[in-house]
Amino acid sequence: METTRTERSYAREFLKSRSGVAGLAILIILLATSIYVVAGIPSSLNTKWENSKAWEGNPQAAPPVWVNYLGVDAPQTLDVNLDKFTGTSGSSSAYSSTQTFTWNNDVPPSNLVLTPNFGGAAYELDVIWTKPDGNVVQIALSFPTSGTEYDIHTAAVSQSLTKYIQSQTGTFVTVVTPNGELAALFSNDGPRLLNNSVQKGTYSVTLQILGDQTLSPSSSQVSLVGDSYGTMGTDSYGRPIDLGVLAGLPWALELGTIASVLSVVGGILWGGLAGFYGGWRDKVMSWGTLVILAVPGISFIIALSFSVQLSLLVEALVIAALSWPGFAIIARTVTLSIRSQTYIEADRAMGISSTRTFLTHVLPRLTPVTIAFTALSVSGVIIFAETLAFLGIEPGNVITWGGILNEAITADSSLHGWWWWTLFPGIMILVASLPFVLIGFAVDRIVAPRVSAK
Amino acid sequence: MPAGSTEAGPGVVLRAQDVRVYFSKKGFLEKGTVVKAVDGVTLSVRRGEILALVGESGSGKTTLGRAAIGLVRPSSGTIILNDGAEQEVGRARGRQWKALRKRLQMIFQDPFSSIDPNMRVYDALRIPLAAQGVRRREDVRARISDVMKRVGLPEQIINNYVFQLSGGQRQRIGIARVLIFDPVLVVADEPVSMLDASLKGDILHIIQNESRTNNVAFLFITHDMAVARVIADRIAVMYLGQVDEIGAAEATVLDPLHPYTKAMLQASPVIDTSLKDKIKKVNIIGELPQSTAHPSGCKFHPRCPYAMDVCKEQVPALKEVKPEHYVACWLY
Amino acid sequence: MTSLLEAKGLKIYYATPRGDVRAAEEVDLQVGSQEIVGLAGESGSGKSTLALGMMRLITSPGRIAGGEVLFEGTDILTIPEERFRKDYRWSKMAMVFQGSMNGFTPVFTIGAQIDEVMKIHGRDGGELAVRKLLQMVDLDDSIARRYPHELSGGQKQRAFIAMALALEPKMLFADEPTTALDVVTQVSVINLLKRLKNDMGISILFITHDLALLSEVVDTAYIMYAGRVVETGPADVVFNRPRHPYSQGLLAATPTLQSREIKGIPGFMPDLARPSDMCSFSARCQFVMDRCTVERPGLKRTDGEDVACWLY
Amino acid sequence: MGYARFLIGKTISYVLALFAAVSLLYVGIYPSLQRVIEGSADEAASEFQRNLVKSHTGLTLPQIAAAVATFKSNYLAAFGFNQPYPVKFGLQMLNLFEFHLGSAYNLQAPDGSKQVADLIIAYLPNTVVLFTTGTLLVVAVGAILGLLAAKSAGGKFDKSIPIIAVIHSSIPAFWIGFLLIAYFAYTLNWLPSGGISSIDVAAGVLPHFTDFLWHLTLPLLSFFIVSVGGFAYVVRSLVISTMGEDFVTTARARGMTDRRLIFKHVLRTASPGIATQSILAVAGSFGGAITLEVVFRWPGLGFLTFAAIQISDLPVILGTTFILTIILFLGLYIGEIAYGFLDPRIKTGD
Repeated sequence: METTRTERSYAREFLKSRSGVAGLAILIILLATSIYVVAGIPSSLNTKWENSKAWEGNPQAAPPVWVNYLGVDAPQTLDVNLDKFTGTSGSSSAYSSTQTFTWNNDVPPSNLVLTPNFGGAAYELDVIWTKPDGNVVQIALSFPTSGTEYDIHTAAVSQSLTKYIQSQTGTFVTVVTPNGELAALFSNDGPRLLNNSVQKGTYSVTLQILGDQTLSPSSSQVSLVGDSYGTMGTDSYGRPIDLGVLAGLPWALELGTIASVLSVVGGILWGGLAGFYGGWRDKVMSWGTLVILAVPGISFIIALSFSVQLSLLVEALVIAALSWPGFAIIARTVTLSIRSQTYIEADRAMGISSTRTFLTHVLPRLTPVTIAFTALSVSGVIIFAETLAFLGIEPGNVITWGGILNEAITADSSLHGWWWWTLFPGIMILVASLPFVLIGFAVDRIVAPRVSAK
Repeated sequence: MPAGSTEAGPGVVLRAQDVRVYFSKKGFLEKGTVVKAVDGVTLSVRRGEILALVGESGSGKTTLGRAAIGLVRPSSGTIILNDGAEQEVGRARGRQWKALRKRLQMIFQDPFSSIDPNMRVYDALRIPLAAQGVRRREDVRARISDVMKRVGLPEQIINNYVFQLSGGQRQRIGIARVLIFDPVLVVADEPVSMLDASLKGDILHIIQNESRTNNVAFLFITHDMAVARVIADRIAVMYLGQVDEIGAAEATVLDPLHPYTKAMLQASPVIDTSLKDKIKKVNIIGELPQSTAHPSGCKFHPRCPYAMDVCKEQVPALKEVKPEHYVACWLY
Repeated sequence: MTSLLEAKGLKIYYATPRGDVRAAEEVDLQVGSQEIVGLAGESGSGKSTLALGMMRLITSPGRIAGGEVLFEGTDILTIPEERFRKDYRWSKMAMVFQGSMNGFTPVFTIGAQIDEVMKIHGRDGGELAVRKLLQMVDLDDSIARRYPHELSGGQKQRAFIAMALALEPKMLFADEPTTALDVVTQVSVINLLKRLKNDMGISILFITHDLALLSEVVDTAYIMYAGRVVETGPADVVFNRPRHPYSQGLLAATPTLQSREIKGIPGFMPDLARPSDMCSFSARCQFVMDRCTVERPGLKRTDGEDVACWLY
Repeated sequence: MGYARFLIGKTISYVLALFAAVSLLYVGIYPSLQRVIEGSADEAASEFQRNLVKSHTGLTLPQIAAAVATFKSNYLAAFGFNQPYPVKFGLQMLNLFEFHLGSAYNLQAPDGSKQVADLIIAYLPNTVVLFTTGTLLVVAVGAILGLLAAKSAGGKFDKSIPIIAVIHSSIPAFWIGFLLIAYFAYTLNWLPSGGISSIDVAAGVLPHFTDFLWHLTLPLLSFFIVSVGGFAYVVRSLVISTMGEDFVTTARARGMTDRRLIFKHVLRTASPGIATQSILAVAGSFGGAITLEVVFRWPGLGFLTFAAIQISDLPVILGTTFILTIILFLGLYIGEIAYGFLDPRIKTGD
């Protein structure tokens, strides 16, 4: 007796396949994550992403925070918030706020960013930095602007610190690197200040604002920029990779789904009809399949992108228009084998229209194949689109994993050992394609058209 | 005009007149070769009769059968359906062609591939009805249950999938799909050759019964003389696209005229244990020629032990040698 | 007469999700030297499985579940596969299949394949040897250079028999060798088999569902039903005076030129995955008795033949 | 005889397909192509003007301006400007097929030429080497893996094939390249991270060649890892379905060893199907091969395209797209011919 199966038994068999169920589980997680991303991450991120200024507060090319657990000492960013100000107001006003923090890393942070907020015009801002051993470093800024970020590169900051280094080492220093300046803030004091180890313990920061009018100082911040950031590190602009990786997910899934549904359904119908019609129509349609097969998709879209403005929909359409031939070839083979069955002729003998024959005999046999291919094809499209993005072809204003990888190779990330920059977006491509591949293979094994080529 | 066509009386439901079906096998940059599947056949089928069309593979019997009901368009010649009014089958198109489908039907050889195994029995019977405009639920139900009774299928299998059924049951459904239209003529293309011996009898009985009680005419295609004798009223023997001999079943089997018919009968096995140490003689020479290179004159002459000069040059016509027994051979 | 090939209690099972399908169960069978033995039965009776089993060609999910097969007294089921392949398969026992039409590898010429079978068994082969074999089956030399798809069914079947003769086997299994052929061609193949027996002394196990054809060929006949032998004896006894109700039914159901009518056998073959103690034909038998449904009859010798039926 | 006819038929069908594919390309790139042609007309005109001025022909400025205008309009006329669309299409297609691809905006061939055709000639061989070696490797090893998997169907080895296929289908080629570079080039320091050869031919042919192979290893390995699984999986399916055919049982009955049966009879029978699948594999892996060139700074057409994208060098992009179409097309054509050669039904003209 033949083994032919019903829709319900397909579903049952699928649920028995371990990889298929695993794929389904991953897919559900991915979908949930996408919903979270769409709902939770503002779309302004896309424009912010391209603005390198916006990310200066983050450590640049920093590894993920968890490398600390692997024995690498890479401090995280520590924000010291100063919001409770005390002091006098009036024509001569002075405000101050003090906060303590603990530093237990062996190395100093990679930057110090001071963001004062006082509303109005002040004529001086002082940072009084007390180390655990009691030594005090003072940084003075004249005529500060409220809300501006002052970091270690700011001339006034640099000058104050140079002065302190001279006071400790007793020698006259002209050029101090930012590393040296940060070391000065954190090292054990003494003549070998710049080469001493970091003092661990409680530091205290006091912010003093002097003005000749009444000011309203509020949440100011001294940010000790770490050498590690987030779960996936940052790129050379300081953009967090994890954010980019998350933001790229909905785009990939959406594009993958639209393009693969279009190309698979189109290809299956094209090939199915070609095989079903036979004769000259088959010849012409198969030749048409060959024409599209002979177009190198990647280069074609690259060239096209210089004539047409890409958007998600346009890109999906173009990818679909170029990737259906494979499915058409297989659908044609399946249909040819169905067409050789006598029941097709029997239908004709009974006066059943060929449209109905196609719908009752051919389409049901193609449906499971279509499902398998759609699933498999989503991963194909995702990889295809990310490959294009990697080459620099993507719609404007989107964050893509391929785009992140493109920047990684341009920045020679491998050479610098910034492995996190390439590892995570790549893994994300894998993770996004994997469920579709697993589901596709599971369905394919069940429906097993055992298509022998030609 | 060759005999066999003279019987265009009121009892004749289908008349084929000098029908030829040529297939051109034309490839790219290639001179087309022509396969003469049916090459000038004239015969008629009477109402309620079972006419067996016997021949080897390549004799054109299946093509003739398909042409008779309009599934293959003849290259030349006419096929007339006489069901009240005369109608040309070979040229029917569109609506006319579709209307013919109710009256001219076909049973196929392979019960496993002639019905989509993924269908339910009910749908396998309902869809043909729907195609012919029978859509009312009660009508459909009534006709399905009637026809299932006629072919001896239990009603409870109606919701089963076809793939769950045995070969014998599938062939019954194949017959039921045909009988549901109450056709005038059914071409049965080797309907029992793929069935086990224990099932053949029952299927043949259904066909015989339909021809006798419901006046359905059958063009019964078979390669097996024994089956033809059991089922048919008349037998027509085909060789390379032509009818060599046509006559009553008994007469054709017991007293064959054409050398080819004789050879076929000699070759057919019988229950006879005395033959076991003997080499069986069959009066025939060589093998069937290629489908594209038919011999001149009588097509059988290169294989005929009695071939004469005239056979090589001239095509013999069907002659009524005995009453109702026609043969195309220069020996007569 | 000593037997060349003998199966004793042979069991061949196929593993399925529903349990083992017992395709052949406790089969005893003998083929003497220079004898044509016929094996008849409908599809599902286990006749083809039996031949494959004796050639040790049963592949997973099937297996030989018991019994022995003696060839010239040696139990060929126990010798190592590699030795069996070299010393027995094709060299002592060859096989012609129902599907021999598709038995040639489609991409090599007929000659090359006949030559190959000789070479892999350490014979010389060569064009001359191939030509001689083709002549033996009345085929033209030019066949050697042709591809399988260029041959007619009858030519392919005969070419395959030529290949079966390449190593001068003593035993030939012929599994429905004529089923796909026209009657005229069938006669030439049957005559060829008879010549092999008479002129070359080859023993043949001839398997077919066509009782009439079988009656014209065999010395001894076996009738199988549902995996078991139900009747066996000399051909003239089995065909002219069949005893088992199944054999009788089968003969009545076989169309021959003598028959004016043929009868069907109502009912179905039992499910071979569900063994039971009753006679497996009891559900379809018109002579069924109470005993048939509780106890299975064994083969019993009566009137010069063996029959498994409580009627005797 | 049969094969010759097959060959002619296929060739005509493929040439027509190539023409159609390039026409499609033409439609897709029409606006940018016109821009490129106008740009190169401008450049040629200014070159012409410079020459006129330099050669002191004694022409007045208005005369020079007129001559330059004529030159430019002639130049554009050669590309069918100011002509009806069909003529324009014909002329521009002709120019395309004659490899009149114009000159690059900024990129230069190693010899300093800015002609796109020269650039392509300089970069093309490297692509061909990488791509053909890779494809041959994948087809050969993939076929063997697939056969072995089919031979032990259901076994441990067989079960690993789908896993490899999953990897194949879910990892982009270029990313594998990244990982291999990080590991083999920067962590282990075994292999070069990119480039094609650091030893000049002048230092001797053999050292140059070994160094070339040295540089080829990683890109080839990446290509191989990404493509082999899918191909092996397909071969496995084809072989398993071939193993179900009648001739396999009869061949076994003839006393053939399993090895001979599978590696000779089954493989040879399945080979037309494998050839077809190779065609699809070639088409499928093409994009991946291009990105590998970028990752490994392998100076082929992919790398050239990437460089051109970075600086929007349109003429180069159009030129490489055209050439890649032809290369892919040749790959498909060769596969089709191999198919016909392997199938005796075609050889004998049946």
